[in-house]
Amino acid sequence: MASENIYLPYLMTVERVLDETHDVRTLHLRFQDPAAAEAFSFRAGQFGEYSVFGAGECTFCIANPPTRNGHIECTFRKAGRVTKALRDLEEGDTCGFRGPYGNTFPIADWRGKNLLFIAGGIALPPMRCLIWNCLDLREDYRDVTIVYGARTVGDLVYKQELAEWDARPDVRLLQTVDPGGETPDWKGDIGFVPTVLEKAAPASENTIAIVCGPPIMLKFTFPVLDKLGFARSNVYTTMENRMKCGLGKCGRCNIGEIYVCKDGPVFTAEQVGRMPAEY
Amino acid sequence: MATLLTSANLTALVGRALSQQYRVVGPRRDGELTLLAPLAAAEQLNLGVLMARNSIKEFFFPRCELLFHYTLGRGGVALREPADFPRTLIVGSRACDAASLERLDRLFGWDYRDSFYFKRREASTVVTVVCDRCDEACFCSSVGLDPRSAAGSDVLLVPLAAGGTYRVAAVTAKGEALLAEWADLFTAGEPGPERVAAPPVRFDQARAREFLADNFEHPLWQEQFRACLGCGTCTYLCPVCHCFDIVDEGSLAGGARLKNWDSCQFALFTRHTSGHNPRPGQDARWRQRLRHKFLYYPDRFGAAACVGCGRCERACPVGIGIREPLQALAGGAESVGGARRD
Amino acid sequence: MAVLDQAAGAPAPDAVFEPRITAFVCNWCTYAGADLAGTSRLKYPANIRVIKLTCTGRIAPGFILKAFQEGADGVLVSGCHPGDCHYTSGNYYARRRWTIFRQLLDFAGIDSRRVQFSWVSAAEGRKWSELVGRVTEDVRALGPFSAFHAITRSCTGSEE
Amino acid sequence: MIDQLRQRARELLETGQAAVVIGYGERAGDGRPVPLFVTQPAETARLVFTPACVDNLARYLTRKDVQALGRPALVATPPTIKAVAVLVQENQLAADGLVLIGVCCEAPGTAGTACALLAGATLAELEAEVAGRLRGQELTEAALARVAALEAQSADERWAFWEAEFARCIRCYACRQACPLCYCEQCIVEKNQPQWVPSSPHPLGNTLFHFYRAFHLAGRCVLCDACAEACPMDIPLGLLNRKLAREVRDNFAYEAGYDHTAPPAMASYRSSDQEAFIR
Repeated sequence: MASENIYLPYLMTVERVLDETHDVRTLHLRFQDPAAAEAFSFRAGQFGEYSVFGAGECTFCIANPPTRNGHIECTFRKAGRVTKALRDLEEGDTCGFRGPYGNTFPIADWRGKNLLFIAGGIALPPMRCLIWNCLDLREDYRDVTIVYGARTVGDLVYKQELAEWDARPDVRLLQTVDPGGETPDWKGDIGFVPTVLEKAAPASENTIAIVCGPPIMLKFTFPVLDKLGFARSNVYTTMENRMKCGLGKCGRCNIGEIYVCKDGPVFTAEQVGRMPAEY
Repeated sequence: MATLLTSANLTALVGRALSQQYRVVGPRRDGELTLLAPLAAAEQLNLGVLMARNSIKEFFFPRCELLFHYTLGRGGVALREPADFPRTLIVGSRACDAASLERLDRLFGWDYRDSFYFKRREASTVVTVVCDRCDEACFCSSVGLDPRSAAGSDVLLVPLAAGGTYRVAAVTAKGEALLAEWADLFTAGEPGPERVAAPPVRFDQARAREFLADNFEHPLWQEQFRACLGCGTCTYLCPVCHCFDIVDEGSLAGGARLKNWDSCQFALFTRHTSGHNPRPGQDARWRQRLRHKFLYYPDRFGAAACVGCGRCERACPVGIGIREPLQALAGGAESVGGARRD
Repeated sequence: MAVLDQAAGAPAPDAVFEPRITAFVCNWCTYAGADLAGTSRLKYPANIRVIKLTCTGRIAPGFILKAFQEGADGVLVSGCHPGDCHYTSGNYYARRRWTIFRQLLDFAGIDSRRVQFSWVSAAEGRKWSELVGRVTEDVRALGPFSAFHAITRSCTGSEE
Repeated sequence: MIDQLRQRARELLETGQAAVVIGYGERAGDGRPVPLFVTQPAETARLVFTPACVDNLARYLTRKDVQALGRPALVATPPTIKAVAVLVQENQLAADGLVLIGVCCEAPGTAGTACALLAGATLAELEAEVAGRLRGQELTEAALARVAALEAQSADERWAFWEAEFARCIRCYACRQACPLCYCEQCIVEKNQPQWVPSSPHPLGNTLFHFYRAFHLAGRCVLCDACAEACPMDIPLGLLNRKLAREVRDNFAYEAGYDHTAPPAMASYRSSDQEAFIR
């Protein structure tokens, strides 16, 4: 950015609007300034501040992989004032984007290993960036397993991509919905993510697990991974505390001495275990 | 020989600065209340009050700062950035106030640089008047400072026992430039004895730190802070508290994005949209406030996020500050070396 | 509130001052009265933008403040005569609220003529048209509500 | 007097009539009166009551963390009793859900004046006692002198006066937090869909906030001045409160805090209410 104003967003054009579920939507955003698009790069795990002028900013991970750069995708659930305004955007409208911020998944270090992705509900979007990133570099990794759960079948996001991953011989996809959330023709599992994970019992040998979900899911999933023999240093997650600046200034996302926006959002379960219980 | 400045010449200096289009900020009395505020006339400078209610941070990190304007039109969105960072002379800050700037520099400057803060820093000259007295709430000496600490100041004015005159010490190049600009107001002379306050040490910072580090869970968090009302007075008057919110205001046609003070003492500060709140009660919020100031901030930025000005304690509606809780949690200075109270 | 956004467009500097007035009216009496004024071809100034609510009991004082914030120079609030409320007593509660709220505004230095209250029944098309005329003239005489608009603009800098 | 107070508190805790006594204690070091929560009979010796004890402790009765301590006994000054009456009247408390230890002193805030326990035990009895002491004394000509002086000015002068006063507001919400009657789970200033009150401490946000605050207390304010005492910027909130209290009294013959069984002024009406201002 030419300006030294670190709070000044890039102007983005909404290029495409995709409904994932009744309340989850994906936006494809293109940089209005070609030079900015050219200069922009990011890595899996990073996040940004998305804004609707007049409504404010909110924080999400970048949902598309860096291997498919040049634009930004974000997937969000309509929950508050800004996400409602984002949802009201139509193709051709302008919004703002600041980023990329935060640290990244160390995917280069994972070469030659098995990857186990575990996500719940609206937490698949931050994982999707990473999954595609790794699938686009498929030969670098060995077995790829994805465990994804949502409250109901209707709440599963990226249905088309789930089908795509399901169809791939080099990906094992386990889908589950909470009890009561199934439909008559539901083919996947029924049960909470930690339960399904424990039942599937993926091998921990030479495997990196990446877990993404609400705080409560993390609290139940880590012990299952312990039981399966994963070292906590081989388990990664991305934290989501309330954030405003994304720049390590506003003091909101802190967990103990950690700035989630600067030191994270990517942490190992080992690091999370050392944090005070304030997430 | 030393450089001296009489009170009358200090007033004259303020008058000249005003006439040269400086924004001059100093303690200004309005009834019972003394605030650091822009002065309209040199006579408004009032150095008779120990400590203004508000802190100096307001002139570097305003309570409501414009980040940019936006206008929505047919051609899309246009952004316009503010350009007004007035040349400012601050007269009558205290050593604690000035030290807070040096602390804030670290936060606003690490990694990403907050240009708003630093443009205001660059445009400002800070003339600190060393305290000749202190009160019950003062505790700068407990956090490694004292009334003569020069950090953050450009010029120090040290009151002389004889009264009516200050010994002048330029701390920075900016300070020297100020002395040179109005050289005729300063005189050379024998300073004589100085009159500088010596606030007692009220708690042991190292022990406070140790308590905070060791006692994330402790019944005292609830007991000590149950009376806390959950307002933002302490954080907003604190010269080092720096948390903020970013909000948009305006209509479909245009508006602004603003950076506003926010407070870790507010329930909403950390609450997720889902309703989950990582710090659900005032006990957790106070623990964060104290650990942030005396543990996290020193670890990351090398100094406590507290300068001992005592504003929190003077203004708290229910009499909570920093000094008393730390004495209660970690033992006061009088009990340093004695048995721990926990 | 699209209507308010419309009303918020700033006037050209040299134009004759045309006050912008927001009216909050109840559905059952005053709105019907205003409708009658229309179908009866009664003329009244076009300065008014009508916002219809179920009952005067629903008209929170915040609506009035919001109207000023969005650029209104005056506000008119109107509903059913006492005893005629479609919901029996909504207008009685509203009346107490208005009694105090207008005192608050007055004490804060807002001229009482900027916020006016009335009862207009479904049969009083003529009263409505005359009322709008009088309120418009009152507010025209007061001039633009610069004091309030100034504090609104000073915040977002939306002076253009 | 203080012995009687401590004795009473001790009995209440020992007999289990109260689980916590909310009263006044002294801050270590300088003896400033501060709120004190006593749960152990032995700790009742820390209770004090002096003319300097003016905080309205009814503030704590609606706080969930305080309610979690169990049935409270409240050291209640006359304004505190009035606040309890309004809380009961508004169904925020049950009259038999707490014990009141009525206290008063001849001249609150004036050191050295005599303090005493009030005789009444029930809310109704204490209300009557408080009415005997305060009713007719709060909105006297002398108490309203500053209100009257402002009213005598022009509208423009009044606007300028409040503009200057509100300009100092830093939106710390000490006024709201200290008020025994500001118990809303979510304050209107924290609602953002729509944003009725800008959260920013700028002229518009401050003006609207103070309008809302004052109006929400119309017919409810017990004139304890907790808000004004709490304000670090010395904004004369008592002026707004007194002005509206006088209007409520003059228009509806109602004064808040003297009868917890009466219908609240702003939630009731008389068909005969005057309406000279309605066209």
